[in-house]
Amino acid sequence: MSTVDILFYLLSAFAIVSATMVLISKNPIHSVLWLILVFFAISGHYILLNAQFGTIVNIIVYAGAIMVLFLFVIMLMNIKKDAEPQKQLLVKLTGVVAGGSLLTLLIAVVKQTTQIENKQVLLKEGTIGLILTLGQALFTDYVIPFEISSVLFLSAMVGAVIIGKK
Amino acid sequence: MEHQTHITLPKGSIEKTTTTLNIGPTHPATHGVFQNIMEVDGERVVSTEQTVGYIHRAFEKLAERRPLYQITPITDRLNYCSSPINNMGWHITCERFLKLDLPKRVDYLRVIIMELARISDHLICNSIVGVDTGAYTGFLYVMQYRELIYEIYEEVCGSRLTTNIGRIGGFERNFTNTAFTKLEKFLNEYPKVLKEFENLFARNRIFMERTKGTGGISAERALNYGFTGPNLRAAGVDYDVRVQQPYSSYQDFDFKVPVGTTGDNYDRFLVRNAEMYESISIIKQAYQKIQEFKGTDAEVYHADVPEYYLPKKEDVYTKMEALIWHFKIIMGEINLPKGQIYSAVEGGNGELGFYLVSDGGRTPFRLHFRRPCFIYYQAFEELIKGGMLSDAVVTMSSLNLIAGELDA
Amino acid sequence: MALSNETIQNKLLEKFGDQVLNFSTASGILSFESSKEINLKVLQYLYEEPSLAFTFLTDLCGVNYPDNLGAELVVVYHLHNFSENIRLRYSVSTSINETAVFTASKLFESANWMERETYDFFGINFIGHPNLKRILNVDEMDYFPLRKEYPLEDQTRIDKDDEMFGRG
Amino acid sequence: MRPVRFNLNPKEAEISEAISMGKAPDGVPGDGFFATQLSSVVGLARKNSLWPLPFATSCCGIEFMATMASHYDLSRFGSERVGFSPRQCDLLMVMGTIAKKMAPVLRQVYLQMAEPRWVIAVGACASSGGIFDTYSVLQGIDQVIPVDVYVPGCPPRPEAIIDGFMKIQDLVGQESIRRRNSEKYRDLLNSYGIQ
Amino acid sequence: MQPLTNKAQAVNRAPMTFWERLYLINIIKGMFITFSHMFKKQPTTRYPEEKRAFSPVFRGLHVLNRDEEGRERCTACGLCAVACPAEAITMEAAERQTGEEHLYREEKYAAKYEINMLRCIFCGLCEEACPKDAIYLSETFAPANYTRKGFIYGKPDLLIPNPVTEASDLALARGVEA
Amino acid sequence: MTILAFDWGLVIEKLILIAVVVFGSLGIALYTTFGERKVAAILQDRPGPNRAGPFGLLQPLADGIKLIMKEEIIPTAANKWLFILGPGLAMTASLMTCAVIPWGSDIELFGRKIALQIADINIGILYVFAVVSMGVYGIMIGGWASNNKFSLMSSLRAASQAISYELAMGLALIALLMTTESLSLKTIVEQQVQGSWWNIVYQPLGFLLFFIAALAECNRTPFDLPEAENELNFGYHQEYSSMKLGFYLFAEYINMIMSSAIMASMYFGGYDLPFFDESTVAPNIAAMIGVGTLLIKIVLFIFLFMWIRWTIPRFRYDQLMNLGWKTMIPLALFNLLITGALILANL
Amino acid sequence: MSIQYYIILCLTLFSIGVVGVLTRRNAIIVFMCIELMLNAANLAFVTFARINGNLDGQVVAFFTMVVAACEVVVGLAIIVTIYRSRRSASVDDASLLKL
Repeated sequence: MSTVDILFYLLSAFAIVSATMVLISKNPIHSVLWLILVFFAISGHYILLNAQFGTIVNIIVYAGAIMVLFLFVIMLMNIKKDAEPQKQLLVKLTGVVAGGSLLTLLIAVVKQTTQIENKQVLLKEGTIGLILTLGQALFTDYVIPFEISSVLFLSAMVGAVIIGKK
Repeated sequence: MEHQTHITLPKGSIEKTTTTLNIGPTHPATHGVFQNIMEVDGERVVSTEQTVGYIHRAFEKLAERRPLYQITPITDRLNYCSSPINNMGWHITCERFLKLDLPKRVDYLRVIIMELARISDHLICNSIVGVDTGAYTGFLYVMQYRELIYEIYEEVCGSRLTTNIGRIGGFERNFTNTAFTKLEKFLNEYPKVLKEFENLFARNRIFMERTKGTGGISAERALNYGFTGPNLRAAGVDYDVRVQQPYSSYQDFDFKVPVGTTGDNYDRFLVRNAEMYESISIIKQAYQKIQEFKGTDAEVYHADVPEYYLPKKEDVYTKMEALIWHFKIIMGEINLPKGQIYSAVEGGNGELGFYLVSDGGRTPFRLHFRRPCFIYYQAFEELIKGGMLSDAVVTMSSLNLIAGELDA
Repeated sequence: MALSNETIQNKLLEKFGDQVLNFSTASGILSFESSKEINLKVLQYLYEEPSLAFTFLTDLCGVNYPDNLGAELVVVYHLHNFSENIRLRYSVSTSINETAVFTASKLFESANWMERETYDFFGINFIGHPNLKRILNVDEMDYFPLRKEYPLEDQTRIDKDDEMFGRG
Repeated sequence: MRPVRFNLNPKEAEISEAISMGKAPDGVPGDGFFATQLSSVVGLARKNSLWPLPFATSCCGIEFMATMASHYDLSRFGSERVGFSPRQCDLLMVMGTIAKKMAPVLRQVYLQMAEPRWVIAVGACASSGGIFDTYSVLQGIDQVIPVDVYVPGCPPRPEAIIDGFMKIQDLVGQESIRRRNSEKYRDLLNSYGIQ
Repeated sequence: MQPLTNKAQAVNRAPMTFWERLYLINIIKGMFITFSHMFKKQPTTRYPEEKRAFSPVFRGLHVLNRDEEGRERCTACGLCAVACPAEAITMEAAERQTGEEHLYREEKYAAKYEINMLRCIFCGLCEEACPKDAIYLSETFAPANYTRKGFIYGKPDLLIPNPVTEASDLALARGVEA
Repeated sequence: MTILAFDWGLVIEKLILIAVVVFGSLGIALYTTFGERKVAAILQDRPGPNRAGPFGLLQPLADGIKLIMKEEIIPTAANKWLFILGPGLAMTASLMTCAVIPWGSDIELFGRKIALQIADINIGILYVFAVVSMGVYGIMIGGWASNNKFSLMSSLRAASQAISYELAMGLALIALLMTTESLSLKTIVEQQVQGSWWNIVYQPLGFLLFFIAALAECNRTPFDLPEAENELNFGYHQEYSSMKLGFYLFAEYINMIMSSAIMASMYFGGYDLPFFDESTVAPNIAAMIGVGTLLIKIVLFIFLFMWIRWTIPRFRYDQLMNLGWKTMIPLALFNLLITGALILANL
Repeated sequence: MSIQYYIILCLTLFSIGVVGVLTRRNAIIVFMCIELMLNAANLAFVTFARINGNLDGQVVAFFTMVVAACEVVVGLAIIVTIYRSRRSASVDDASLLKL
């Protein structure tokens, strides 16, 4: 196994374990912290995929801003460990079974697709993740979606303020 | 000062939206010791309940067991930032009660001491407002000059803070030349430093925004709450005991009574600042008047009242009559006249009143102190309601709450 | 119109007749008494009558005269008229067994704590007070320390004679 | 006129009498060279970094301000970081009258402090009640918490406060790092009902 | 409310000017003030090394006076104990025996004279109360101690040096350079 | 796939560099605490700590040893793991920034060309932002885990303050990045070394905004609301004792050092010593002079931080928010527009 | 490294998110699980971008983040509003669709 393989497995295991912990933590604050770890693992994957800008934006936006917001809201509400009423065991079990079935189904589908079967992911090479190229793509080919998304941002901000003012 | 609380619950909700915050008794903002149990909604103060009495020392009961001269050390510990005013206030009460007349020079010396005390009181309060808004340095600049005031006290009475200065009928000893030299030094240097202190704060936008419009009270409410002193003057009422009921020859001096308009923290800060300048001018006038006394007049430092003022030590050692008076005074064997008196002076915090009831015994039958702090602290809730937590802290310090005086 | 002690006395006598009594002037302050039932009426009259306008309650305190049987406890009000610059002392007395006196805290906000203090020290029960409980002493205290019958010193103190205090 | 200016016999403080000196009991072999060296280095460090918690209730608190201020400057001893959080402080400076109402609070603050902790009672009121021998005043804080150094005076001059502070420094410098575990110290705390 | 006196003077509460609104000007002004203090002489008394002289009337530790022949002046009249608001002075009187005239000046003397410095508030009333020129306060402040019993000052701690036998100490106590 | 074929020399070199930088920063932080106390003292007419060692120089060591030897208290009501995690996170986040700071120009040692920068990544300044945005977790988690109302309020203050001022900081910086056209700190510094002016000349308003935002991000006066000792009683680290407290205190000073280093690099030419021709001396000496220059710039900035702290009062919470959202961000946008317009006009 | 592994990883994370949405009642945790799902999708996009050698996938991921940020802002505002009136962050309590 090459270093990259090892890193891949490590990060993946890390991501999956953390994601599971998000699910089973009783304390919402713990969930938030585990989720931050998931994001870090995914950012690690981005590095392996040579998407540097993706990595850093993922950390700044998700870990640095969105999760702070989550943490802030949880602290603001001061939700205690046992405040959340637990769903019945049966409901939980159904949920897990449904999720598991979905996973099995999807994996089966992926296994059957032949198009991607032997495609290798080229790692740590090329220039496609660099800010230069990404910026050029964003501001030429994707300039309209980019502008639309900024409008979306603005409207979300206004919306949040209006909801919050109520 | 109507602030809206920003969370409104729908009608019928029984949920509590506020947090209970316990400020004190050892919280740094309370300086002395009182407790504020605040209901805060986020950072906004919804209500507060003050608990006092954490250093209640039973002064009034203690005073019933002490002859008059032994009460002076107790009054030291009322408002310990300006103990000489308390000492003098007590002596003036006794003198009024015993109908003693004092020579002018004693009055002027007292004025000097009292105004120095007022400066030291105000400068602590104002610099603590600075500290509570987060700027510590200005505090240390003016504190250096409080030290100079203390040196003057020390020169006169031998102690710094709890001065026990003066006696019924005058001073225990004449002012030395060193004391006057130090006074001159103070008068020369302090205005500059005060100006510097003012420059650090008064027109700084951060400070202005922190203090303007916070902790305000209208003149009517202030009167109803029994405010006096700088806090009342900040609300726009020019009530000053020194002007209304002059004691210790205050009528001989020319000074202004600074008043504010809104009674907020900024006004209180400015009024105290302006009063310090006025005090300096009073001291200068008094010092000038003292220098006009010549010959034996310049040596007078007490009234000639053998019943109440201790005879000279040399006489005690040698003369029988003096020794008898000495014994009588010290043993507290002189019966007081029957009657009662209320007498007030302008303390650092406002009208400091002494209500003395005598049944003809050797000690006061009842002595009640009108402690300005105690009376206006109850307005605290009204002052800070709807404001932010930070405002409450600044308001607390700008009211100049002295725990010793508050709890007595 | 300068307000003088005589004017005040006359006005009060006019209004309340012989219910107000014992007028005297000591050190320039007019003092008088009344029965405790009308204390609020007197205070309100002094407050609201425009020519008197004693709108400032300087001080409120209690005094204990153990020898005055039936009137052991006295509540003393010091009032002040700022614009005329004149002070007034007014007192009501009550028996130590029946200590109810009407509260002045509706008229003067400042009376609130002063009455609590008086209750704390003398056990005078101010009727209608919004929050009459001990203020300076601990809530558990079971006596009223400033009454003359109680000692000054700490009774629970064990080391009074201890040589630690230099009296050994 | 005074006959003399100075009293030549101010009482010397005997450090061996300090209540919380945690000496190793006799018969127990010494700590060995290394531990002794460590102990002295730690003592040296601690004594130069005593962060005070000013439990200032009245007049003495004002003199403490003067001690902190430019004229006397307690920071020279490395202790200008006054904290009001008991967790962070090493030295509880009780300054001023402690009324009976306040005593439980004081005790609570003491309990919240992290070891090693020292207590200095500044002024007559805190040390012995001073002139306030009344029903509401605690006659000396050593009724509720152990006190290491008493500073007399009402209030003590800044010099006297610094003098008391240096006494504490001497004490801290000589105390073993095992202070907390020493028998004597545990007995002392037990006598105050502190486990 | 109408003014009560003709001495009222409103404080300067002008609204912020444009420049003051910018924060910076006044902040920089303030920073220059603090900066100028870097070059000021520090008023600090570095206490254990430097000592500030107290005033001649400073109220510190007590002393008990002797007369020129070295006899104790105190006659145990108890006035100081009465005058003491803190009740810190304890004394026991004793009759002077024959042969003790060189020790005590009066017929009565204090066999035991203790001051509890921990209780003492240094108000100076004892000095004032003394009719026999016996007790004085000194310029020495009371030192701190580890134990309470370190504050009980007995006669040996309080008496000034005997001018006959300990003249050099007396000079020291008088502050005269030896 | 040549990843396994490491350049082992590079690894060792970087490890040594990391060690030097980390321990160097810790040492500087240690002495910054001392510096803070001395500066405060001198500004306030007093001598400051001077009794531990000569001139008090051993003071920080004394503090350090004392903190280590102090009892660890974890309040019973606290969340144990998070309580420990908080200071650790704060410390890590503040130390991570130093990875991208160019401490000097390249030196040659043992025949190798060694860059005095741990990692010259092409998104350097974004990395700094990512790390800075992590820094607030330390405070938030620690404050929340203490289970103390004051700490909680402090955490909330810290969180909202950090988010608001990060925005202004980023916007102020984007204007600079538009002129430099690079995100790499090394490139930005090199541009200033080679160019005639430092970036402060082109971006005075941007620098001012960045500086104010940096004050806020470091929780320094006038933005020290999270630990406002008179209101919240030291806020988030109120319940901490011993070395965990030390970590929080350290983190604050390391943050200060790092933001000073970044400001020096971005706006004040980094290791560039003006009016000095590097080619006149040996490259290694020139690099060392560069390191010294940067350190001096950092010290000056730290002094500025302290000077401000000991002069002015602090804001109130709502005023802080107003300043951030209603003044700083519009100004930063305005600066951005002006810069953009100028760049367009020049072209 | 085969692409299948990446896709399986994405699917696993996605499914964990799904399970979370189905089983948890706390609206904030549900929200976080949705974020997890979005991130899993992002990872897939970036991976595909990598295989195809163009930037489209990364751009989509970028836009996803924008949308996610908007969603969080509005969503949290709604949760806080509901919490204020109901004192509960449970999704079941919000089923009445009124405040």
